[in-house]
Amino acid sequence: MISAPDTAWVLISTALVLLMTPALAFFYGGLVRSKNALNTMMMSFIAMSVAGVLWPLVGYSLAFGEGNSFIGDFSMVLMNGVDLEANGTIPHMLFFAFQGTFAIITAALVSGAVVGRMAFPAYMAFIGAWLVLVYAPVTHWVWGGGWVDHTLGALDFAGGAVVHVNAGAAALVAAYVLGPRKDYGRQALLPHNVPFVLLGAGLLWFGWFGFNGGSALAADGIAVLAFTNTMLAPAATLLVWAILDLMNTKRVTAVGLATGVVVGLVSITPAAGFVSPVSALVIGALAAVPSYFALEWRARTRLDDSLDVFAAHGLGGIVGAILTGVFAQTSLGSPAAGLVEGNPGQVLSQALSVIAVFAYSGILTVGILKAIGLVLPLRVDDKQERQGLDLANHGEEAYSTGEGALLLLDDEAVGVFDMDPDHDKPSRFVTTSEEAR
Amino acid sequence: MISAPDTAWVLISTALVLLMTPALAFFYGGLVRSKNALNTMMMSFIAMSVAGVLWPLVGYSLAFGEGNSFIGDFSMVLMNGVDLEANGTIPHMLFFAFQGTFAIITAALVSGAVVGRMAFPAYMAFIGAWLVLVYAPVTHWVWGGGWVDHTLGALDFAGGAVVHVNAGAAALVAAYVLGPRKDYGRQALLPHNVPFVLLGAGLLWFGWFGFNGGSALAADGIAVLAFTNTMLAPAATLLVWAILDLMNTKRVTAVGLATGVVVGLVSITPAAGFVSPVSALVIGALAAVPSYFALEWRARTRLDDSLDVFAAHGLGGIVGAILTGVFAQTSLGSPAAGLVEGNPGQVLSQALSVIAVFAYSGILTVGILKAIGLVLPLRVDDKQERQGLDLANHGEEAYSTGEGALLLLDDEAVGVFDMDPDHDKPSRFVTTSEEAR
Amino acid sequence: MISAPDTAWVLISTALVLLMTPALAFFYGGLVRSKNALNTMMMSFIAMSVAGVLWPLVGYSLAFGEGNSFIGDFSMVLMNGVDLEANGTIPHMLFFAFQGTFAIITAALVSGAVVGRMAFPAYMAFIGAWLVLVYAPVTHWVWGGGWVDHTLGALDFAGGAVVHVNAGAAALVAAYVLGPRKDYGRQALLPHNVPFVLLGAGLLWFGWFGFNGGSALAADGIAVLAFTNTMLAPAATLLVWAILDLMNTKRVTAVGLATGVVVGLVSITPAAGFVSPVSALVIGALAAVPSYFALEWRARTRLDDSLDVFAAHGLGGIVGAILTGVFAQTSLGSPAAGLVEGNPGQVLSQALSVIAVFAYSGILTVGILKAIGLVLPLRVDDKQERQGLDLANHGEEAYSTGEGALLLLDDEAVGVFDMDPDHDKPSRFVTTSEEAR
Amino acid sequence: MKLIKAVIRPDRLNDVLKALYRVEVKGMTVSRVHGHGAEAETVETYRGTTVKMELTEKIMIDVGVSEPYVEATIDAIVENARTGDVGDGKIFVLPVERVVRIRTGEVDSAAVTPVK
Amino acid sequence: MKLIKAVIRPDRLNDVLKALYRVEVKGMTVSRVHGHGAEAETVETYRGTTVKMELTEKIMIDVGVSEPYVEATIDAIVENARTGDVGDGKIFVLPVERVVRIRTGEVDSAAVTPVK
Amino acid sequence: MKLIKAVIRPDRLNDVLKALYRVEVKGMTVSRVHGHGAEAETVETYRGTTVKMELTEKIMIDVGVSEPYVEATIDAIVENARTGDVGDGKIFVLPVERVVRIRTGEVDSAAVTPVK
Ligand SMILES: Nc1ncnc2c1ncn2[C@@H]1O[C@H](COP(=O)(O)OP(=O)(O)O)[C@@H](O)[C@H]1O
Ligand SMILES: Nc1ncnc2c1ncn2[C@@H]1O[C@H](COP(=O)(O)OP(=O)(O)O)[C@@H](O)[C@H]1O
Ligand SMILES: Nc1ncnc2c1ncn2[C@@H]1O[C@H](COP(=O)(O)OP(=O)(O)O)[C@@H](O)[C@H]1O
Repeated sequence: MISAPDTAWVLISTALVLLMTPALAFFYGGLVRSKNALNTMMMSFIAMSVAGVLWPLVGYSLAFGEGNSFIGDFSMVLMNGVDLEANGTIPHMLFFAFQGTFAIITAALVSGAVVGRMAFPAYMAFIGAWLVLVYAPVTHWVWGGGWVDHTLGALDFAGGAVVHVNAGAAALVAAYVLGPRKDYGRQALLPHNVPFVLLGAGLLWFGWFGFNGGSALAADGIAVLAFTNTMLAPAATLLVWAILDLMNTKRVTAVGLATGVVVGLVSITPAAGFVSPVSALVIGALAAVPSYFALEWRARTRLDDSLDVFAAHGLGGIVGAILTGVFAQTSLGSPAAGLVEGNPGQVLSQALSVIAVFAYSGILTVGILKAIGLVLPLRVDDKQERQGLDLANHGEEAYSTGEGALLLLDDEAVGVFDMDPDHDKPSRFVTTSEEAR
Repeated sequence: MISAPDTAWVLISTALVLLMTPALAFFYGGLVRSKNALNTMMMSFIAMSVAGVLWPLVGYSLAFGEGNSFIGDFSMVLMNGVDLEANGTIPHMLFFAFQGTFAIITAALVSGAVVGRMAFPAYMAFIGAWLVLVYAPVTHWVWGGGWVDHTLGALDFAGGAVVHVNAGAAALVAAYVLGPRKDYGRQALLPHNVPFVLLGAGLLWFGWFGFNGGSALAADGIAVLAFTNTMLAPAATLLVWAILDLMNTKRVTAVGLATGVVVGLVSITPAAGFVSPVSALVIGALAAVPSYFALEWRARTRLDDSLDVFAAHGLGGIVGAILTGVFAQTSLGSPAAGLVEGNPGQVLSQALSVIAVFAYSGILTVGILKAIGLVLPLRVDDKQERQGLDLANHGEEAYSTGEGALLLLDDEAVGVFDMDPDHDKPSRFVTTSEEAR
Repeated sequence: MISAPDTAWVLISTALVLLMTPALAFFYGGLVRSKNALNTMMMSFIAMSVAGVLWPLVGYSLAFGEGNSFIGDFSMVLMNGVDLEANGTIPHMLFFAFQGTFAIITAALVSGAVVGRMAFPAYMAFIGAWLVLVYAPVTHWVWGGGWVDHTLGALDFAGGAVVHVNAGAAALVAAYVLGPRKDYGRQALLPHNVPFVLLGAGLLWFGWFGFNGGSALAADGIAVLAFTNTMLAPAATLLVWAILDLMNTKRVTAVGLATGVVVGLVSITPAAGFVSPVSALVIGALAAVPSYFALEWRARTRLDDSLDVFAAHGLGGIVGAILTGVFAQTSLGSPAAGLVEGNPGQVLSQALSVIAVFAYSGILTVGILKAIGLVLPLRVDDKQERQGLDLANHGEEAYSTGEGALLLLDDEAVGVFDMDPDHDKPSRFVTTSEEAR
Repeated sequence: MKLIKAVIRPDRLNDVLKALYRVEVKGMTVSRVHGHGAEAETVETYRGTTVKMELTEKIMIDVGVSEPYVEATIDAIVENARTGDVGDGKIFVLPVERVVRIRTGEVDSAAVTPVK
Repeated sequence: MKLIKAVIRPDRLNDVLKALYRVEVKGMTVSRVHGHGAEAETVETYRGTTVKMELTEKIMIDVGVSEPYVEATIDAIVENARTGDVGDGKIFVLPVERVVRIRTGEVDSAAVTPVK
Repeated sequence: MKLIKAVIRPDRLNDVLKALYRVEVKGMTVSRVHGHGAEAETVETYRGTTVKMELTEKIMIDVGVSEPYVEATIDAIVENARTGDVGDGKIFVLPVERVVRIRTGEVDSAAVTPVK
């Protein structure tokens, strides 16, 4: 039976999760140079279109269609049967929409690994294929009645494995397949706009309340628990992060803090509705450590996972997934007990689910990228890379002063709607030699 | 009887719609030159004040007072009788607030046509008058028990005609009445901050879930349907827009994408709760085409609807209104059947409602502007226009470095609260000749 | 008994209030010079960590533990007993989370008085201590069953005294204890990014619907009343502010408008659920005046409350608290009648509560700062202040172009993960003389 | 060889660029600067703080030209940058001892003659 | 005629402006630049990336003055831009062959004398 | 004394800085400018508006050096700023009459010799 309050809560949660994609655009966009700012943001925004269209077309059906243990089916293609009837206590269509926003953000997350060099058409093709071939089946494994849930019994409250490990693995191999930016390791990648990074982090946190809280699919105690944990875990991550920063550079950095927010949110995602708030504080605090050092270390390698999707989302997701196996409490409503309730086996299940998702996502991502590479150039050429992808891929500048910009107009188009005839006409800049006299 | 879940959903929806006005400020503000950035943003923000005060004073009463077929009455002036009693399943006061946020954003939408030249006091007067004389009656026609609803039977779920066609028509004629900017057609109008445009688009989308989803006035299936359609239609618009962009300039532009989001959202607004999600995809996809080409074409005319309010909101609203007549399904709860259910007459009703709103809004807008022009200068002078309206109208710069800024202090005011007397006093920069020696 | 709709509404309200802290970061961050932008924003963000961790540890227990009239106890330390059982109509844990977001924002508010000079470690220590020693007891007085509520009978719907007077008093004395910035009164403090200020104001308003509306702790008529008042009061403040601006400088300023939004919101906070919408308009309109002139006057003194926390929050809160005593109506559900209902005594109660909070907060703040000053330097040194706190405290620039940034790498760390060995290695910039040949 | 430094109004830049193009001066370097002169100052207000803004936005153009182009360049700039109001800007002509084109190493006149 | 180019600290600009005003030098052009010199470098860290920032913010002032004003201008700048710490900046005096006031076409000394 | 003004590509700046360091030229002033030359123009589109962007981002370096360093400075810049594509930039060598170090008042060569 449909419950109106549950519907209200999942409605707003869905809106919150959708907001996370623009938020991610700012988190990522602020971290790059200004010559790549729009391209980076567009990689998130376009996911709202590509994934937004593929989800009703086929993605949802592959993820949540009955199918088998490994993948759904085509029974709900084009939203066939996705109507306003109850699915649990909310309309089926709302469940579809809520899940759709997860698909969008997951695809967008991967982009952080390939900024500054990937050609936009190839990127669009990539996220489309990835959504169908990787995201949909992995979702089916975990939430669609697949083997990770039923056979393995692994827990994933709001997408530690489905979203973050999955995207982290794809990011890692995508960075490897594409290769580093040409000036990687020689020219530092300084964030062109740290306030945008903070804005993105702030809005991500806000949206994440829908992500985790909404995953209860009801306005009940589980939602409250997930919500509260989503508030506390990042607070703890931040504090640890700040201390590590102080020990490492004697200063608490803003970019570090923004990163810490995301790491904390990622780490609590798989656990949110299964663990106590005190456990959430512990999970958040512990998650800071591996990600912090992975970030330090990655920058010294040749692996140009430019915005550290693996270190933040991949590692954060892995740590969160494992710790879910440690701290999950059936007394709080978790379907399986964790180590603290005397079930060490759960930790193993969690680890296996992470490995499976990681391996599948990594291998498929290589395959998809190689296949697209046969048809479309994966990277822009060196000159375009130097010039910046905003100009090369989009023909725009993020911050234009308009100086030295000469209007190009088709002369014939002028004047059709010319309502003020005595005003001098827009002039085409003429460079022919007779004119030059 | 009041329903708590419906109340919860409409409460948050109201907050979401209110957020759309700051969002619009960023969408518009990013599109202009930096010398006009604040002025453009202020045109949206001030609507929250002018419309926010006029709505309880008189606007709501004129829109929703019983009155006649054409306009409400003064029975609810100063919120007389607007209390916490049920209006449908929510408190009357909540309905009032929800509708108030629509009034605010509609007034703000018009500003995109007059940026870079309109004097701020005249603008404030304009939106005040427009709210009372245009927005309130048109709302009455459609949602207040007026003739468009009762006699014509036209459908408008969340404001295709009331909000977007209305604002689009006003924008078109306002641009005409004011005339183009002095450098229009000679100096290109490049967006000074495209990330702000994307931020605005992202927040608008987020807020629009309240706009359309909240228009169900309940946390029910209609809300879910409207919500889902609000997610899918712009996704489809974006995809078509990206393809048109690729065909036209070989590159997907960020400003184009942001515009596409808005066009998609506008187009689904009148249909949101009446059509199926698949229809929403179709409506979104179709709506991209006319707006895309109208934008191309407008820039070649002398019509300085600077931020293309007509092309985006006017045309998007018209297309959406007509297609509502095509795709509306009584089986989904629409009060009238559309063409797909065998009722071609609905398309006509829709077209007539559009024409009526367009004509009324256009004519009244001319009248209001001419009348204000008798009392206040509508435009700033040429020098101020060159200098930028931020300085001219507001005495501020959007991005100030503080270099060369000399403090002006009234000497007598200094020291009253002088708590640190041995510190050297703030000094007034003195330019008199004795001092100069 | 737990009500699902009430839970849904307080959940989303909690998220909205949490968003106010990033919003404040932008409001404050835009107002400072770019060299202090990150530091200013970090002062808000770090509150989400410090207060976010201290609240479950001890803050909540001190505020809401039974204790005595003056302070709570340690019964709920580490969230002991804060579970999913009902507290009113929502789970206790949700009440805890909702209140936690108030603690965070209140601590962050104070930072506006000390920007551009306070050392970050001292700041972190300060807000931690302040939260425990000032915020928690004051909250206990007013909402935790303490003497302001029970003995004095003062009304404070959503935190006029607890949040705004409290923060305003702390800000005032903190500015005094720290002393002005070195260039105060000589170099004007121009906002480096006014659009950020407007963004902050817009998001604050949005979040404030959760702050005031959520304080009803239910999706009921009181929530609707509080919500509507939160929409109307700032609209009135803005209008009065715009008129004052026009009279004073002949121009409506954007920074003024953003400030007016905040003042209006502050002023309605203590009254939101107790007064009629028309009273809200009056309260909003009246509140503009003292804050407007206090801002004018403060800039002429030696009191470097840099971002005018006292003038905006302190005064706004005082005016709001007093006017609550004037306009509160038992007919609308207020527990006590105001002057308009013939109870002049309520105005006195309100005034006393303001004085008590102000005095306690002011005195304790001095003590805390002096104590911290014994251990840590409160201010950065003059050179760092000149250089800007972003570099000095955080080692970052808000807007970096990357020019002249030479990578520093530990040679030994390179190559561990070297996956592309023929690509030239990241080179360490070498400045030793043998290398230079 | 001379280096012609011109300070002009931002909104005159496009016209100046076109005019220079017509006199075959096709290489130049442009920067955003702030000018201080006899122009009316603007007053700005931010909350209680009122400031007199002594600087106004200008564009500086640096053009390296060989002697025969000096007069044409100056004329082109003066004609197109002039509005007649105070604040139109100044032109400074500086002597240059050497010009090098980085790409080819060509010097002096050859260095400033545009490639076809 | 000389063009005096001074590189100074941003926070000294206002004082320099006032001092120049007092010696009746009222026209100048100001730009934001980055200086590299003997000043201590700052280290910045962004996630795992640590950089040494070799450039610090400076202001460049270009003042065209006729001979009698040269010394006064230099003195005014030196006195007001000096803090005594490394990084105070430099002044370069360049010869100028011609100055034109765009608004009037006046040249040389007349071009730099402010309108009353 | 000379003032060497070089216009280079932004992405060559770091290499040029390092090269100048090696030839012991350690003081300089850097600014962001826009160059106009023979480089291919870019076309940008914003909604219906299409523009040809005539200016590309460049960096200007101003280095004051005493005579013995002139050649080394020019060589260091040319070698490190060259990519071989159109748009590499130009170097202008201007005569300087006087250099003053603001901090100490030292003049000329002493003023540009870095402190140890
Ligand atoms: N002596 C000078 N040295 C350098 N630049 C100057 C000088 N005088 C004026 N300028 C520049 O020229 C601009 C216009 O000068 P101003 O005196 O205001 O007007 P006009 O040249 O029309 O008399 C100033 O803003 C400044 O950038
Ligand atoms: N040789 C030079 N050419 C051009 N600018 C210079 C030169 N040397 C120094 N500068 C400028 O002067 C500033 C201060 O110089 P620096 O050597 O750091 O300090 P100081 O002048 O106090 O010894 C530098 O940041 C740079 O902008
Ligand atoms: N005559 C000139 N005066 C000043 N700057 C110039 C001149 N010619 C070129 N430049 C600068 O040098 C840059 C490169 O010049 P360009 O002619 O495009 O390439 P190249 O020097 O490789 O032939 C231009 O972008 C501009 O900044």
